[in-house]
Amino acid sequence: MPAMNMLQSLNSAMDVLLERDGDVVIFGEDVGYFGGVFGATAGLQKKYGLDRVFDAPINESAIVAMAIGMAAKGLRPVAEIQFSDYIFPGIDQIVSELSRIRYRSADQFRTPVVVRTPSGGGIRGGQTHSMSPEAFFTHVPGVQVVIPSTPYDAKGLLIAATESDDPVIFFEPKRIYNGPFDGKPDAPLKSWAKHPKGEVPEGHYTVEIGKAEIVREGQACTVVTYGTLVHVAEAAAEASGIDAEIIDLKTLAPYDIETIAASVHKTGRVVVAHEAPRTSGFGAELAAQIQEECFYALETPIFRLTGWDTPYPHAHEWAYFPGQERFIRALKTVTEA
Amino acid sequence: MPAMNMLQSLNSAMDVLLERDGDVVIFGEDVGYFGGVFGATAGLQKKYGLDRVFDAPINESAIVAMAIGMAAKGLRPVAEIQFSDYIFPGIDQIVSELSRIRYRSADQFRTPVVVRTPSGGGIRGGQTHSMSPEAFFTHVPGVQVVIPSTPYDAKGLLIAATESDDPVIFFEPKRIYNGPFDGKPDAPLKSWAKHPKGEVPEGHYTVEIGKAEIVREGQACTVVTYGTLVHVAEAAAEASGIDAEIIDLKTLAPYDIETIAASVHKTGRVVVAHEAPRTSGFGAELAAQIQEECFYALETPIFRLTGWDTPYPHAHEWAYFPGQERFIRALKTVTEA
Amino acid sequence: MAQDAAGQGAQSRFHVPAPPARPGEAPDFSAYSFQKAGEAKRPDPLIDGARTSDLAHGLVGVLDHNHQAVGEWDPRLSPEVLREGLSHMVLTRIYDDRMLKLQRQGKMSFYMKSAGEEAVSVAAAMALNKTDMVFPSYRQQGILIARGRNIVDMMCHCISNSRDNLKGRQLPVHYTWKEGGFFSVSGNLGTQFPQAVGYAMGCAYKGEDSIAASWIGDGTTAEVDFHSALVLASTYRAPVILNVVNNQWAISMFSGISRGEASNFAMRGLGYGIASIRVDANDFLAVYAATRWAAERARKGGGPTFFEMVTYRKDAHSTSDDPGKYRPKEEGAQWPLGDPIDRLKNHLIGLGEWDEDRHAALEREMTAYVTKAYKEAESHGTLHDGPLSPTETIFEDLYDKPDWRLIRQRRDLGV
Amino acid sequence: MAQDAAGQGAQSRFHVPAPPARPGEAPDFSAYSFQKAGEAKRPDPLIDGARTSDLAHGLVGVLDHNHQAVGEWDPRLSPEVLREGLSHMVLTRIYDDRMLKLQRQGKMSFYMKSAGEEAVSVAAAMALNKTDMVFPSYRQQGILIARGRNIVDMMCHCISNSRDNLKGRQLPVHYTWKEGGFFSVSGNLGTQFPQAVGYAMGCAYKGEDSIAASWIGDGTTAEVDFHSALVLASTYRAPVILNVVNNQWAISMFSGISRGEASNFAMRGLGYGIASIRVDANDFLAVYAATRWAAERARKGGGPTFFEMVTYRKDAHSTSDDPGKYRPKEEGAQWPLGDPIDRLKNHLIGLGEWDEDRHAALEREMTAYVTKAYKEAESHGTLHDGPLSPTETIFEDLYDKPDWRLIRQRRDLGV
Ligand SMILES: Cc1ncc(C[n+]2csc(CCOP(=O)(O)OP(=O)(O)O)c2C)c(N)n1
Ligand SMILES: Cc1ncc(C[n+]2csc(CCOP(=O)(O)OP(=O)(O)O)c2C)c(N)n1
Ligand SMILES: [Mg+2]
Ligand SMILES: [Mg+2]
Repeated sequence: MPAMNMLQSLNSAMDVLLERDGDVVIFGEDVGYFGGVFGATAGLQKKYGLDRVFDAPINESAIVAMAIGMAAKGLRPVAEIQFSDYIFPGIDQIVSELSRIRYRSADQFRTPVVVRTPSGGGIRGGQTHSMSPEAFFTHVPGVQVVIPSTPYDAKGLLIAATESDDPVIFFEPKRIYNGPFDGKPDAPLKSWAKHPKGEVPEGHYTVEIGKAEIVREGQACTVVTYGTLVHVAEAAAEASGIDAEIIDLKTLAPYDIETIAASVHKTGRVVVAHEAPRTSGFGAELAAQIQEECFYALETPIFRLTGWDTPYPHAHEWAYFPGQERFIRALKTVTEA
Repeated sequence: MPAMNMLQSLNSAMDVLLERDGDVVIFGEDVGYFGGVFGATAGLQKKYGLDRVFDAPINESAIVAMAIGMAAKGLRPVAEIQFSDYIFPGIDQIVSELSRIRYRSADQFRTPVVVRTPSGGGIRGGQTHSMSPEAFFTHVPGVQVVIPSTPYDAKGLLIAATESDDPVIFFEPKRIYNGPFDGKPDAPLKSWAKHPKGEVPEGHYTVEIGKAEIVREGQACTVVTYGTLVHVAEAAAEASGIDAEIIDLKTLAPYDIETIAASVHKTGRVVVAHEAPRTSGFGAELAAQIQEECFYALETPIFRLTGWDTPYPHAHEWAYFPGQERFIRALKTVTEA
Repeated sequence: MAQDAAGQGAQSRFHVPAPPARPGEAPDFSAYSFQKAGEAKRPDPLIDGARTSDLAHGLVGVLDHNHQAVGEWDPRLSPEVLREGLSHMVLTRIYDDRMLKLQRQGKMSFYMKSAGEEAVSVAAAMALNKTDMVFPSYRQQGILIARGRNIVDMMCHCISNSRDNLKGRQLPVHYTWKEGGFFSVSGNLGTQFPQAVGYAMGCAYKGEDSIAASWIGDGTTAEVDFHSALVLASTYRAPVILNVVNNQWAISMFSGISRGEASNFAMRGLGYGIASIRVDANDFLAVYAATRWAAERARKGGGPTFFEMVTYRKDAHSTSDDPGKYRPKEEGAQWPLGDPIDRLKNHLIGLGEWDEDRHAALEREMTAYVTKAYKEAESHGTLHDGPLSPTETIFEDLYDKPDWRLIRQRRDLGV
Repeated sequence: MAQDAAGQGAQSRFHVPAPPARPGEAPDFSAYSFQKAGEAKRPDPLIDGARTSDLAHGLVGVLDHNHQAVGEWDPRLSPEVLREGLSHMVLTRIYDDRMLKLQRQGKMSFYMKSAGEEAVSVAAAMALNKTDMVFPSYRQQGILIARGRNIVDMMCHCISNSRDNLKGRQLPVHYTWKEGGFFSVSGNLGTQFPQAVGYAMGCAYKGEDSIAASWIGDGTTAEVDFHSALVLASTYRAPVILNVVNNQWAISMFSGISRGEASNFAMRGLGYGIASIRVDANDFLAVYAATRWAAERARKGGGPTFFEMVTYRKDAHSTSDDPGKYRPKEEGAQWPLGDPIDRLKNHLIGLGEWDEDRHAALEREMTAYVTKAYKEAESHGTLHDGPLSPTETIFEDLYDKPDWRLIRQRRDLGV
């Protein structure tokens, strides 16, 4: 199988989708001729034409609304929001419309829209190119929320998302587009080529929405995380020698409570981790549900390792990002308590 | 002291603010001549003039942006969003701008804006007049989030919010505008006149932002809630005879962890309650923080009593609203476990 | 307007617009100027949008003050079609009146009438093909009637009973009827406007010749989605008809709060290079002809049309407000463009194709029809006394299959 | 445009606009038509906004093809003022070039030049009062230079060092300078446009005669905030100047993606009844004169002015893109409206107030000035090697006093 980075695997997913289904259309700011500011759609307009892959005006609300209308007509739009920081002008069309049309029409209309958007920090993007707004969308009944952490999952999940009859907000951890990240900013960039999940089939396959994966088995504690931090967690476990079991959620809504609970019943110690601000971040939902589900198995408080309750700073981004050091401290805290 | 319902006390707060400070301006859809669809601003335009209290175009984003610009110039805008369901077109101006201008300008510019908006269900408003979107805003660093549960607090908190140099999203539980609600839809409407906090001073006073209040002392368990459900909790405690300690948060960001922790350390049993959908609702944050703070004091899992993960239904709104019955079941669950 | 500001002392001052008349004052329409019926030219439907300035600043009207059809826009409809339109409008008004009464009796939670605006929806629905998808606001119930939806079904929705096709999930008048090409009405203003453009783009993408049409109010033109819709329609030359129903009021706010310094709403479309036309929307023939023109333009690849449908909201905004609190009571009666039903009725009478007796008979017939329909609707329950759709339906239709959260929550509720 | 669609077979089809030329093709400006310099009339600044249609469809220009100042809009500036403007523009360009080089050397994370657009910001800044608040995008650094901000401070921000007045919180070029009436630049496109209107309303509310001005790009006109700003400005007749800097490109998207079927952007303002004017923005004198006109209009209570500032983005969008990937390399050089610095320089030479030697000397002087300034800036640290503002500052300036969450989080971080 060919090695792909996450941008290539996303590109391959869209290639497969465009190839197989004439109802799939892809649009967003700069996604057409240019192929997107990160290159996720590179070459697709040339291959499939101006009416399948095209530029959209800079109006995230219009982009989502256009996708809703097209989906109601039977198309399968995959819309890109250039940075997830810029999804907020379009959030009303997601919260009030996309998530509810099937429900409020009693299943007369469905809007199978995928909104792809790069999220997370670690690229010196400052406060307007670094947000992780996933928690907002997990509070919206009617949408699914997906965040892959490897090229293989990114392709399989994007195909599954596009083939799903229900809307998906698809976050792409841009820090790991080009290689996994161990949470040490100064370490040399790793490549996906050496990662087992950097091997990606050319053709069609899906990864199930709603299923988490145990990416590292362990006995000492359970780490529940997603996206970039999956790799930081793995590196932290290796570096610290702490025998952590690491769960890559992949889907946040609906999240895979079974896999989480089974692990926590085994370890009794939990770290939930994300880059987004702490207060009302998705870690809160995980901690709340885990303590309810596994109360009598818990030996120490569930530890929330998160970004701070501030905007994402530019110069001090590494003081904000939950890097390897903070991760190791978190693992120690829950295992040594 | 005169008896006021919550609309009258909010109106009185704005009257006091307009009277004392020429920089206070009030605007929103239908708030001017008409006095607002709920009457919160009734009579204020007549008393203070067209340039102090006025109608705004139907564009929630423009309303927030206008408030930001005016606040940057030194005014103290109190903007109304007619229903909190309609705050989403304006949420980008709140998340990306209002919450960050002080931070990103390193305190060169401050934007002391108050956004007032009626929230919550129980008035047969259907899915677009019933939302409780407070959790979204608690995930936004830089804004304060306030929800009063009585006429007295509503006035004192609105004055404090307007006098604060930092932005406040001020949710008004519309179900209890005209009287407290015990969570039994068929019970006759109660009046604020008989409620101690229905007595409201005419003049200026403030209620501190960030301070919760124990509205009922108890030993059996701790209920942490806010807004309409404070009254449902009280009624449920009375009706069930369960000796619950009930905390009215009043401020969600920043929430009063000290008061909560002290109570939980005493009772060891907790119900957190809100009307908003369960997943990633503010109850998740509360449960996550409480289990961290009071882990060794907890005798049973923290119980989340919430709305369901669906839009707010119209005909079946009482099957969605966490009413007295469900509240009593929750109290039993945590106290009998 | 700038001048008087200058006159006010040549110094910038805080300005907030106010309507010409408030309760207790005499209605004042002096700010309005309407082109005479028959005067507006009817260009080729494939005209360059930028060249429609005269139509945006004028007023397309067909029925003159003598109720005669005049000018290039006369659609020359047969008496049968005219009588059909009249009967749809009469039914719409009687239906609305009846629903309002029932709401007052507590049979439903809420209601919104379209009194005075019946031509906007009925004429448009008749001018469009049944396969064209409409994205209405909450005030186009006339489309359902004109497209032949069973009013029993409409009532079952409004009283949220066991036969409500929306399972009691939506407020009354927030209809959905896919079979009839009627998209889900949202309670959030304006959101359907850009969605309609996306749908129309989908029609073009699939090479079909069906199109989409949407309606929003004058107040809603201020909303962000208004701009989104016009940008999309212009950029992608979408086969869509975008209607602004200017009924002069947005709950208590007069149209000047959203229109600002502009003299009308139709102008707004010109800035996007979209064909923009102002229409006398209390003139059934004008609405019909204009909609036909726009539909032909769209189907032939001419792209979008933007209409300001000029009308007047005769009654309250909804059952939640009293218009006497914010506008002169007599304003509706004195509205210069009259009433759409009266005008079409008088036109037909002028043609010798109708008379007062037949009209009275029509009203009696429709009243009986509505009364009978309501009896049937109520036999399926009411919001107040039930039966409603089963409680467990609140957990359905979110996803293909409910996930563990919904399954548990349904169990918690014990249904 | 409708016609050719019809020509295409009189059937609606999916349409996506594309630029006239892509890499490898010859630049094509045939779609552009520009009114000659000197031809546009200059009306009284208190003219009714609705009566500016000619100005919106035309082009206000002062410098003709011989670099002579012609027509009613000539601001008749003294040679001193012209030389000051020239020197600000030259400094802006040299500053940009230097910053770009430093970014390539890793001294800063990101940079955005304004090459070709210097007149837009410099002439406007000189035409406004220092007390007027500006709400710029990330491409109006010329305003800071024209208002005399110390370029050492600007550099300290760009390299995020210990003297960055924004404490390293913002990306480079996202300046804030309250003292100089320069509002915080947001990374979110368009949000400042309606904020500027609110600020201007605040000025009017307080009875001051200061005003506000804002700038967004052509691509940003599609954003929701564009509409919000124009609605507010029109409804409240705010003393504000709203500038659309049409530099023809939005990263890789040509202006047609946001302009759609409209022939220009200035037209968009007419639909709101706002005075709307298209300006040759590579003509320093035209930008100066137009801004002066609008400022007088605003101060005297005439309300808002909407400008399309027609220019061309000569270089990349930012340090993150390569324009050779999406547009012809030669497009910039062949841009019909030339270069703002060359044109003002040649005008001054024509007046006998400037010559090549003095110009070369000015460039040397500015280059030396920038080099020296950077040495000083670097002495306060760089993003890469520090020192930065203290780490604990990331927890400051959120609220009057940090709440328990921030206090604990700071402790957790150990700073
Ligand atoms: C986004 C949003 N904001 C506010 C409201 C509340 N609201 C409902 S109807 C209405 C007035 C609409 O007026 P207009 O657009 O003129 O339509 P009309 O009712 O006159 O047909 C308002 C403000 C809403 N439903 N949605
Ligand atoms: C809301 C939002 N959407 C998208 C972006 C990403 N983005 C940054 S600049 C840009 C292009 C802007 O083009 P234009 O408005 O023409 O301004 P110019 O850069 O040409 O001056 C885009 C899409 C953003 N910053 N904010
Ligand atoms: Mg209206
Ligand atoms: Mg541009």
